Amino acid sequence: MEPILTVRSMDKSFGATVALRQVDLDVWPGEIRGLIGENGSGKSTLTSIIAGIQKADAGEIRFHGQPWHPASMIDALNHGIGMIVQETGTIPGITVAENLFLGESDRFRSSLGLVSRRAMEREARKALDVIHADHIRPGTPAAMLDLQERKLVEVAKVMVKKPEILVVDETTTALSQKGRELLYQLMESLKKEGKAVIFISHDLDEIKQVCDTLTVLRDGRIITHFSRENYDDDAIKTSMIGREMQGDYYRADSEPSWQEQVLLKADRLTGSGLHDVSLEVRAGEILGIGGLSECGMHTLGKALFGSAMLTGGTVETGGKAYSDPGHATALGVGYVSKERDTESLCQQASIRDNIAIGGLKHIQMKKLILKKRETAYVQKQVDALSIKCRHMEQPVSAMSGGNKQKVVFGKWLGAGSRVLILDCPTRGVDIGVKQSMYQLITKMKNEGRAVLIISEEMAELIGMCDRLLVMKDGAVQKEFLRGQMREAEIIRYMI
Amino acid sequence: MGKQTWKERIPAFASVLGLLVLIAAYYIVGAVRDANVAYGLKAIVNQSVVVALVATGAVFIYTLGSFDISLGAATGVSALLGAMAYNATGSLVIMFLVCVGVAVVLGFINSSLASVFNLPIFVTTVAMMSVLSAFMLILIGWNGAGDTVKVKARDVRPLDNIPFKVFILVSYIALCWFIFTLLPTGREAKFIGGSPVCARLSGINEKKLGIIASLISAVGIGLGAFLTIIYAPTLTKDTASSIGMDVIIAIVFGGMPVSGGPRSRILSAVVGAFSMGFMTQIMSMLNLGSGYGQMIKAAIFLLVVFIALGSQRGKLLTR
Amino acid sequence: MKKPSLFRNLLLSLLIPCAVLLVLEIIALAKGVRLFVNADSWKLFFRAVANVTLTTFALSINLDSGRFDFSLGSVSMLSATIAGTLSQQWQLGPWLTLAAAVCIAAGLGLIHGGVYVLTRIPPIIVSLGMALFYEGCAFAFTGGKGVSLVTRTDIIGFSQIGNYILVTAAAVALIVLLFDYTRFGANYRALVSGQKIAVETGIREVGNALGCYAVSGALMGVVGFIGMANTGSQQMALNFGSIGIMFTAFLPMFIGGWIGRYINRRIGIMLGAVSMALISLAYARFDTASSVQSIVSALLLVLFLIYLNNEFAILSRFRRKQEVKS
Amino acid sequence: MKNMKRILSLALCLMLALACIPALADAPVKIGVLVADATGAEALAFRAYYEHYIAKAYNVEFIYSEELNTADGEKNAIDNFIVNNCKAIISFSSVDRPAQIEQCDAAGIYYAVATGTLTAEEYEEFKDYEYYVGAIGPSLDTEFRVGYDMAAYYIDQGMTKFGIFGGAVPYRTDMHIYRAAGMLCAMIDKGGEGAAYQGVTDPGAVIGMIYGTGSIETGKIGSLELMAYVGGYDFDDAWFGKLAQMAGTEGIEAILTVGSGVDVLGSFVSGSNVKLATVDSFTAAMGEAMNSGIIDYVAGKFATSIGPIFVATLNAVNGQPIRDNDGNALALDQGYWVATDAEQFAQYYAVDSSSEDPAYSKAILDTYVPAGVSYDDFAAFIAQYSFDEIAALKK
Repeated sequence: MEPILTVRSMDKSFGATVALRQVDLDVWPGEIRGLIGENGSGKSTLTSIIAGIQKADAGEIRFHGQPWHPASMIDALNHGIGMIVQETGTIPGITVAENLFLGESDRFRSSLGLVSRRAMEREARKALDVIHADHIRPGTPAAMLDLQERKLVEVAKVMVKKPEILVVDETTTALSQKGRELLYQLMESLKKEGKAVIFISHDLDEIKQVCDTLTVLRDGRIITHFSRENYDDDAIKTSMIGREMQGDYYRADSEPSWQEQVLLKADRLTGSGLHDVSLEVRAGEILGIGGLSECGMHTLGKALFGSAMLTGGTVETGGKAYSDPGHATALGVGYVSKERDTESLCQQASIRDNIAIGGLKHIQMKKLILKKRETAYVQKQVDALSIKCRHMEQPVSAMSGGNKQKVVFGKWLGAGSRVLILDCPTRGVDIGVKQSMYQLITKMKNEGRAVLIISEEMAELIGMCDRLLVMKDGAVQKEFLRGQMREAEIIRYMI
Repeated sequence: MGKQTWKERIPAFASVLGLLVLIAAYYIVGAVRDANVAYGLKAIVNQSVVVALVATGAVFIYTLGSFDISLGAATGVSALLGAMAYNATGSLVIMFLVCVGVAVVLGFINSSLASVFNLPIFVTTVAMMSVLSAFMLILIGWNGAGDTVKVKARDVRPLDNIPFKVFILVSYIALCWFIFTLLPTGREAKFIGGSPVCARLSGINEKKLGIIASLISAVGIGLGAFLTIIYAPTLTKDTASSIGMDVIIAIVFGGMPVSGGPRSRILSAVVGAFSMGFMTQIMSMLNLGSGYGQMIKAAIFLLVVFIALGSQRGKLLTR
Repeated sequence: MKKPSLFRNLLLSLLIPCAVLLVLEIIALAKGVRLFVNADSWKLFFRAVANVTLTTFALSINLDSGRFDFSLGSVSMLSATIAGTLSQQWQLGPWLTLAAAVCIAAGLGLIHGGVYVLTRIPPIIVSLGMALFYEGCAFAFTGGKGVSLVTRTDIIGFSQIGNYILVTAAAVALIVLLFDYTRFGANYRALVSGQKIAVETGIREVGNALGCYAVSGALMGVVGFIGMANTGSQQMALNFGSIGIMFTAFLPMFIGGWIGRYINRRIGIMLGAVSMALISLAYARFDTASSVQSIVSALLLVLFLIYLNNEFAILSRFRRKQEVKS
Repeated sequence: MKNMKRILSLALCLMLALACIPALADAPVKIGVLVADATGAEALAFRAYYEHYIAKAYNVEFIYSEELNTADGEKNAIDNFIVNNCKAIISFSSVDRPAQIEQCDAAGIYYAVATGTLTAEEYEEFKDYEYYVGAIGPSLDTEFRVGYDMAAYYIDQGMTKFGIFGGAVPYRTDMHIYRAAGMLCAMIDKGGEGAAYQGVTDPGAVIGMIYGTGSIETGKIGSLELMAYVGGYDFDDAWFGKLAQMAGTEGIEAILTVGSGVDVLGSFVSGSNVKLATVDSFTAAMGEAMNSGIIDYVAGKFATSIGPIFVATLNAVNGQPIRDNDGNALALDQGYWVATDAEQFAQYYAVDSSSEDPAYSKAILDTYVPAGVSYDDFAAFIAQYSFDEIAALKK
């Protein structure tokens, strides 16, 4: 048997950063190949080159034995390799049908040379039916779909071309259980047809469940391969981070604990999809919020920081109510957004600026911000969180996801926030950094801060929280205490 | 931890280098064309000081990522009212206060309108510009002395000297630099310009900053208006009308991104204003005629921006 | 989701122009003036519709993609200047002159776009530079004299209601077709709201941007020609004297955006332009002083924007009041 | 590094380009020219005469300012001229003449006014300034007269229904207000019993009224009627609409414009019976408009009318200033040429636009260049400004 795809000696760098070096890879018919590695290890770069989004600097790709030089993503897709990208791959301002046939409107030209929308929507219907997404209408603007529906549109867009190789890059984080099942089914059927899937995920459990073989990348190199028979968590993690993991992954203790003092109190929050949500977080407590991605928990996070449009309810910390982020910040509440790149960081700004902005009050001496004090302040956070950088003037845009998240943590920890609202704090963060984040969150608990974790990862919630609130349709369904959390039961309240 | 290499710092100084090149060119052209170079330096200070003042203040507005096109008209209205106040009272102090006061009131109206009603500042200022230009015409009508509003030249002449102007400019720049660098205001403004959402979620009050920026910029406008009267005490409906565009050009020339954000710098304004001053002198020494002169000016402008942009070019087209 | 009826959409689309007409007619009645009194009024109205519609298209094509364009006025001026000069030299008729102006303007737009994609300077800055450059070109080209075609009865004769309607209709039709029913348009709309994704998918952004600048230029060529044919002359402007025309396009653009919820956005822009043309006509008929005009126009712009940006709050307050009443 | 290279190469290019500008062996006398208008037909005709005739005939170089409309602009421009070592400045810009004179006097360069004149008080203040050469051009009285004559021309033909285009009247520009006032006063004088403009008949009062409102009211003036008025230079749809409306006013017979009549109204009167009169200059385009009957009456400053002020300035630079008999600066009035038919226009145009032998040719001007030219001779020369008188001089 011949591999469908072979990659030989591929190199790629972005400026001074080497993303891939001398990568070799074979993809065989009928296999689901997992790619795993820390952020910046080169997974996305490798697959995006295969899928025609970027060009390699050196090396060779052969597809079915022929040299493979796709001109673009659409070109690659038309010739048999399709990719579902990590970020949102739909364009909000155009319809579902137009998204499905992006760059291919020529196909629907009528005799007059004009693009026929009707023909396009008819085709789109068919494409959506292929993946059983019956509820999505081709004429709807993509902006009106939710995250999951949009992902499904992307899936349809790729699947309608019947690709020989399907690349799935971190797609499942945006999907609910039902959406995931659908995707897995599609992957299985491709496998049965003798086609191949390249699957990228941070979720080790998921990747183990889905993939037949696993390829580990680190620092732009292929480190090793695992086949299903010899999957071993520790071995995989060790090869990913290049050293053995020290200490606990999640919290070590298994009993719930907190102090008396209530640090965050929300009373009957209503509006923007929330219905009568009340909660309390005490000092030294880690409160988890779980649910499906559209259950309202992300809105709740914003609402607790005073930045959601509410029609009713109050939020207070230390007995003082607040309703805007400025006030919240002043009262010692910090918020880490799920949308890290756009909402928690200013991309063009330096590490220094991003960390210092939260703590200007602390840096000021007689109202003045002196560079020396600022440097010391930032340096303290950089050291405490071991943020990897050449110098603090580096813009954060060039950093990896995990490092970026550390900068965000640094901003709030430096500011001395007593209450931290963390929305998907480990989203897109690799295992090594994840572990240090969990250790950090545990440390915050021990320091007597109130931590609220909103997460779509069940394992993380179970592993970290003292108490877990499960949400559905904008309301709290059920409360679990540490030690009583059972995944199956939790999921029952979610759906 | 490492330090920034000098290479990484170059883009920040490209505009200063540009100014140095222009200065060199000025001396060379001056020598070839047998010009009075020393007098020219004085002229450049005189001609650039108002733009430098207004532009320095405007850096705050630009840093926020917004854009004010009514700066010129605001300067004009402030100057007209200042001059009328002087004619009514005979007091330079009152003229000064009216200039700054009117500018501050206008800035406050502009920014609070924008913040109360969530308007995009640019469009608000487009409307403001046409209202203010119309208002200037009305003021001249009220003044009832032909097509101008005049202050007696000899009354203001004692102040029309370079040391006084440089003193005002340097003090204002120092004030702005102080606010921009040593107070949280500047940091917060840069953050808003870089990412408004992140700024809001970091607890920064965008509306408050918008008003503060407008007020700081208004002080620059008021000072600019005051110096305009001092320099040329006969005001017309067109007084200061070119300042709005000059300020944009100066700020860009000075190496600041028009979209504001973290790479904003206070000194951009003054560097840009003086670059323009030198360029104007060079053009006038070359005596090229209006059309060709303007074409070359445009070409140099684009060239300088192109160079200052350095290597910050991505795969996507800039927006 | 229920599909809103076509009738309701049409009604809402016509709401603004009709309301404007109604208000103006009431003022006219109070003043004892008639809005449409003779052929001149109709001519003014349709010329304004043509000018504003085309200018607003030209502005919004690039502005929707985040590309500010200060050079619109200079493109219209320079293209009219060159076309007018050619017309004098070769005695071109009005339609040929118009064609020349359109081609030249498209070329100027293309050059502008070319400078932008080559240098990657932010578009607003490029447009400032190009505005200065084109003003300088026009001045140098005619030695500052501009163009006088006042004796060319054929060119002046272009200023007919029929021609204005023809030009406007043709432009609206072409723009709707181009942006809603061609590959160029599909790619354009994709780039507007999803630049990165579209480029990664393989849509050629550079070509599309150049196309936008060329189309925007071509439209300004028409505007330039209409202006020149109207007065029989093309005046020169220096030092950004030409940028004013851009500001006239903001209000119709916002109105067009609002109407665009109910009907094709580009037809919305035309209806916005109709509203503006009515207002221009009213200024002329009521003999409004130009300073009053500027102030009223600015107020209208601000008021409409206040409504747009606070629509949700305003509407919900309004609804609440109704609930209280009932 | 790349940036450095770019900047250095830019600098080198600039320097090379500059080195290519030839340094002239016999350096000409540099004269700065302040202009308030860079694009008007009249301004361009003036500029062509200086740059294409005078600069060649005499060893001088003219440096033009940009279009000026503010006092600080004027001041900047004069500074630039001083930097350029100009020996004299001829001014067509009038925002703040006293300031211009003071500035030039302080810098020790000669200053002359080429259009318009100083007010009486201003003249008193500056007449003995060493570096103030003087002014030769139409006084405001002459401007008033131009408007008056224009209106009278049509009233005398029996026309009774008029429109006025007021140009810069809303901006309160003196020249245009005086011309417009002249038109109104002609109507008052010839409007028969009880003719008055807004209840006043005295020219001073009419002028004051226009200054007050920045506009002109329509209505009956005795037996005559001012049916329509438009002012300003808005160049927007409404403004063009107002102009078209004026041209289309039922029964209107003639439209009198204080300036740029053909540019703003030509197309609207084209093909109608409405007569159009303007104050402008003698250009080819205007000639065509005259031929085709679009324009009917042109009062114009002839392009070479600025020859004498050049001579006076040159003499001052050469150390032989022409001062009046009391040693004061010049203040001489100069009028317009008026063409009322195509033939006359063609005649004027031929002489005025010639770059070989213009109206004020070197031969004529040279008479007044040598040392010891008497003030009286020079004044007499200026007074003979009409077309026929100059033609006689040429012979």
